[in-house]
Amino acid sequence: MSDPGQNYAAFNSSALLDFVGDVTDESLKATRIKQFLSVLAGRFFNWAGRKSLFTLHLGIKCCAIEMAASAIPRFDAERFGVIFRSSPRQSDVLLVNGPISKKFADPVVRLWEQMPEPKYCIAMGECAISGGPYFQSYNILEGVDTVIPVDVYIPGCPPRPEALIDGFGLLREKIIRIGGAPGGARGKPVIVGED
Amino acid sequence: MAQMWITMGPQHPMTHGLWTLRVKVDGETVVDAEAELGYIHRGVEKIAEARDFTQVTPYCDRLCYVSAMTWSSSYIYAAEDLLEVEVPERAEYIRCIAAECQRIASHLMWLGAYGPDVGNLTIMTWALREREMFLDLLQELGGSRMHYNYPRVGGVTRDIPPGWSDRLIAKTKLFEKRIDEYEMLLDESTIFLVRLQGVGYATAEDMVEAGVSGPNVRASGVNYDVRWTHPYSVYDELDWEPAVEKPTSVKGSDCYDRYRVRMEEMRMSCRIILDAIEKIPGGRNTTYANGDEMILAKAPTRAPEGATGFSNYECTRGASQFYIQGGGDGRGKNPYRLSIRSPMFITIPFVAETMIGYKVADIPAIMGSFDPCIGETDR
Amino acid sequence: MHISREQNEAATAEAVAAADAAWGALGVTASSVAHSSGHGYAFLRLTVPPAHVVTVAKGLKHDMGVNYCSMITGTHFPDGGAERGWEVVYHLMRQPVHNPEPNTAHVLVASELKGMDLPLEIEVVVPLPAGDEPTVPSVQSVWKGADWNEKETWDLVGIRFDGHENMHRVLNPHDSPEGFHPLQKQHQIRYHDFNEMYDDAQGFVRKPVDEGRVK
Amino acid sequence: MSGSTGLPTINSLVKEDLAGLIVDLLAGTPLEGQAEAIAAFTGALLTSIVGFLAIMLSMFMILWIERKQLGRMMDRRGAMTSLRSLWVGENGTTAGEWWTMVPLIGRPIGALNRWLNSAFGNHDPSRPTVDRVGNRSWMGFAIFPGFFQNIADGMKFLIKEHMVPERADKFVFEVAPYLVISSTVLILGLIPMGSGVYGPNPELSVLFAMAVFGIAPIGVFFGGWASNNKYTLIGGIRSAVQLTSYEIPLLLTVLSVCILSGSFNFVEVITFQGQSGAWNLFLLPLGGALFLISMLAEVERIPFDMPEAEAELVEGWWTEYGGMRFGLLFAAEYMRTYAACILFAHFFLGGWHAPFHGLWGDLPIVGLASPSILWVLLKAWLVFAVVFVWARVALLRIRTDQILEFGWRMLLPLAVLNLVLAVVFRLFLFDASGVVEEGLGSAWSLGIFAWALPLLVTGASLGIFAFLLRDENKEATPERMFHIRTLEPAGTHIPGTE
Repeated sequence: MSDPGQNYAAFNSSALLDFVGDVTDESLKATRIKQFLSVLAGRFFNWAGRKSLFTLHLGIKCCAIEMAASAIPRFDAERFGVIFRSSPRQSDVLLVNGPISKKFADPVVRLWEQMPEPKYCIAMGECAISGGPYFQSYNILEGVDTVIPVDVYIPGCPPRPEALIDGFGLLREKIIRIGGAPGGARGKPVIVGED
Repeated sequence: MAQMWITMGPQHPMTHGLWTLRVKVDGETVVDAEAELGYIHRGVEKIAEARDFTQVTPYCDRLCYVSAMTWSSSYIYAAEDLLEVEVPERAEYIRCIAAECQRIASHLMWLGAYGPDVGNLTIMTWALREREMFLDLLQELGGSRMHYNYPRVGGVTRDIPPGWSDRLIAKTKLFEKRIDEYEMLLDESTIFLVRLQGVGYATAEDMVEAGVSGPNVRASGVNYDVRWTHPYSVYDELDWEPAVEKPTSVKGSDCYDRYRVRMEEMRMSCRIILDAIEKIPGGRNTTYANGDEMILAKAPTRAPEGATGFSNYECTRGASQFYIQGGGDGRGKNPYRLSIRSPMFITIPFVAETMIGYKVADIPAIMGSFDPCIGETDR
Repeated sequence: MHISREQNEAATAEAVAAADAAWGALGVTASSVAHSSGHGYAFLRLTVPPAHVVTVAKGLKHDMGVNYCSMITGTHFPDGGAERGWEVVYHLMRQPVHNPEPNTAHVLVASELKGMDLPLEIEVVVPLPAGDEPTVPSVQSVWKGADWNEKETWDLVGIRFDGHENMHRVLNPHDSPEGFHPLQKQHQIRYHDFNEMYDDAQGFVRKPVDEGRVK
Repeated sequence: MSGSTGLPTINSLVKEDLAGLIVDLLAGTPLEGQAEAIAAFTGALLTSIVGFLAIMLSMFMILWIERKQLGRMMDRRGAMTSLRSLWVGENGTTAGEWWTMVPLIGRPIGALNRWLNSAFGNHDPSRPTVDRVGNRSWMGFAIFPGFFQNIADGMKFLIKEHMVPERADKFVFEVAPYLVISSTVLILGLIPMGSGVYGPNPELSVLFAMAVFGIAPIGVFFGGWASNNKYTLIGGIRSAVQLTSYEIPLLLTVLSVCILSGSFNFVEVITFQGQSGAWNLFLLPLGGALFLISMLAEVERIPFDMPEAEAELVEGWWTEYGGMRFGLLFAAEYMRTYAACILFAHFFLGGWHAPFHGLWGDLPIVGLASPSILWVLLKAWLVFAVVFVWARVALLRIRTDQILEFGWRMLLPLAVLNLVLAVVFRLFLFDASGVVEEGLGSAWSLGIFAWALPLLVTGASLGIFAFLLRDENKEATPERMFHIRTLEPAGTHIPGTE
């Protein structure tokens, strides 16, 4: 009972669950069904994870307008499961669409940490990649990857909505490879437009 | 219930950008509010001191990402004042048309962002759908969707492409009908009127005293517009008048007035475009080569020591002003000091005061009605 | 519809005469200068010694109807000599704006405007002596719009405004080092090297968890 | 639908054939004495499962309708996710030879995957973006494009990390979603899904269902308070205020329906509509409108979505919920919406009765060709698409004080009026002899013809509606007509300053 948040039931249900889980685990392992199931279920969850990319509704600068434009009739990113949510708790993708100033570096890291795993970060536009036109500025970080690990880079100033949709496509391809791997084992970042 | 401070932002759907509004609420009523800026301060004024006059233009495009054309034009007028350049008439006409296209696109972006603020997503998709039409037109001029880098010191980069004027006229006339469609969706809805009317009062004199300008002041029944008090382009030759809304209360304009004035301003921009494209010198169906003297005048690259340039320009959100002191590094090739006056930088603290006394649910309605843009605010 | 050039010149000339009469004895010089872009409209340029800024501001506000403070620019001249080490330029506007009656619009017609109702641009130049602490009296109490303009000028340039209430940083982070005003000329555009930037007081140290995974 | 046509229905299958089978099987065993009870229990269990499955499986239909309808009205295409990429991969990148990891049947799956890939897969990988943006990547066919988006969303929430804010009240934070979800599912258990397709059928089932409907606001308030976040706190309080104030007109409207039908039981209300000759909507159009409006508020959808007002309260009271907790809350909201639609179908649209079934329902083949579950679902979907989604597209969000004002000053008097109408109809205009088991009932005939009263009421209501709908000339009256009629207009009152 060290953590009151975990055990609020009067009886210790976790021990029972552990026991049942162990028995089931052994039996599944013995019949090789476990491997069978994990491959199939893994595929299924992978599909679900990559088809449903909820994006944090975070508008920093110019690219935020293109992010909005990608949701309108002409481009309509919702076709590909890209839906914008306002709360970081319900988002999968942090779309950094602008320069990170010193004042915003702390909040953006906090937003990233508020998002539940598995989560992905897309750096959209030159400012988020390297500081862009403001690389010399006294108040701008040299890219968001100095504070957050980035999965996909979308160059452009700003990138067109097509490029953004392509970036989400590349992120999905990457999710096929890495799955929902939390933390490490994320692999190299992908760059849109790179041959 | 005790009073409490709520921090809205920097990541918040209401903010239309990256800033923080701290409101003190008593239940649902706002008692105190203050704005916190600087989340995307990029130091453009400092960077510009290491760029020559042509290189500054892209930074001015990126000052306000919703109305790039007007901001770079504003800078160009200041640079021309500094460098003493005479601009060809045709270039002025093209700049005027491009700026009005940009004004429509910017107001459409505002309308699209205002819809979710008051709870309607449909108007967002509709407004941004029509915005694409004007972005396409501007893209043909400048080559990019958002940051055109189109005006040059002494004129414009390229002439209008062949067939562009026909497309412009067709799209403008189509768009005039689409404005009626928006009004059918919004003005006919009692909920829209109930949400906006009687909310967010501000009088004209208060706004001018606090430094607010542009459509927000014109919504309170005053037709003060830089385009006719200090005509800068060809606005003195065109048939137009500033859009004004009559406020119904002695307390000044409310959110609905500010909504109406922007809708009327889009109509007025259509009128300016249709008038200007017919009056353009050299004909609307001719295309001059790049650098032709009809569209681009020779401009010096070095500013005289001690000279200053100033421009006062009616941007989409108010008067944007540039003040340049010449003679910096590179013996006059760079601005020594570039100072930018952003209309929203002064408006946002004023809006924060305006909210006091209204409900929490009115915050996005009031804030959105002033059309904040944080790119120009933080510079 | 638009303000004609004659009206503009008449208004500027009248303002120059009024300014000369009112503050000529205080060392204020007034002149009418024309822009070279646009339609070449003229504006009023005043050069004011720092001691008389508030006097001139109050006169402009109450006697000449200047109701709009649009921009305050501070400039650092490290080699400008002892008299002009710093300079503060106020851009003010006269806007003929009055509250209309309810349900009517106060539509201004250019041909009917005259005298103090004509729109006018005013540039007030205040040269400050060289030194570490350039100080100018605050006009916050005269124009409400000067409030955030002065905050910004102090934040970016480091000009002190005497009598300004509630001065704080608006664009730079609140925890910027004391005395860091980026638009002063002794600062390079980016004077940090790369590592310094992330280790300085207000910067952010690279997170250990990201070590080796980024860049 | 009567089961007298000779062909088996779900009802007759379960209640008669299965019961007989169980009784036969148990004959001679020690359980023979309880065989009847066991048969009844098994029948009830099976029908409950059928009804429940019908609702749960068609839940995705509701979400799909919303996505597609919303997309069409906003001039977008809407979600397009299909199951295809589960096997084929994303365009440009195939899913790889993952099947080699599957023991035993890996090779057949591999062959199937290769065939799928060549038949529907990545035809032109050189231009993936152009195809995606132009929506031309749909080689082959897609079933219900976008239908599987919601499955993907739900599955994804399953694998998301579960986060509890550090300063939250952890126990209440964890319990609140279950309060919302379990009460929502409980409503669905009580609602009959077809003629004879219902498990429990208590005498006062309407009352019980409405009582259960009122549990969720407590969970909402708990969740909003326990998250230790100011947005969720305000959202929770708003939700509590709004839901409690709209319960009253809602219950009064339901009461009027029950008075009209003479019963507090779902099945009897529906049967009465089928036998008396007219659906309640045509007798109480005002009641139908009131029910829909207060239900919109109860399920917190636009224009009454103040508790989740995106613009000012980020995501409202569920801002801090992520992962599967959020997924379940999201599903619970749509379940409540769905339950509201089905309730409307039951109370006002004749439940599982086909339109004009009194005229043609007895024809043997036709009567059977329209299964009762399908009619309920169709009506519910129609109500959802026409009322709930359309309102979301066309309307805006109302402010909290305006919501309350609307509820107390307009809906409540109208609900009382509606109740009076129902009492008058039932007491003075009802002809008990017109209730017939088969054929066209004539309970509301007024002695003239079968549909006299419904036609009269509907015509009068449409006339009043058209009168109220006429365009006012807003230019003619310069003073604003649309100020909220509170004692202190907005912006004039600041607490703590008097």
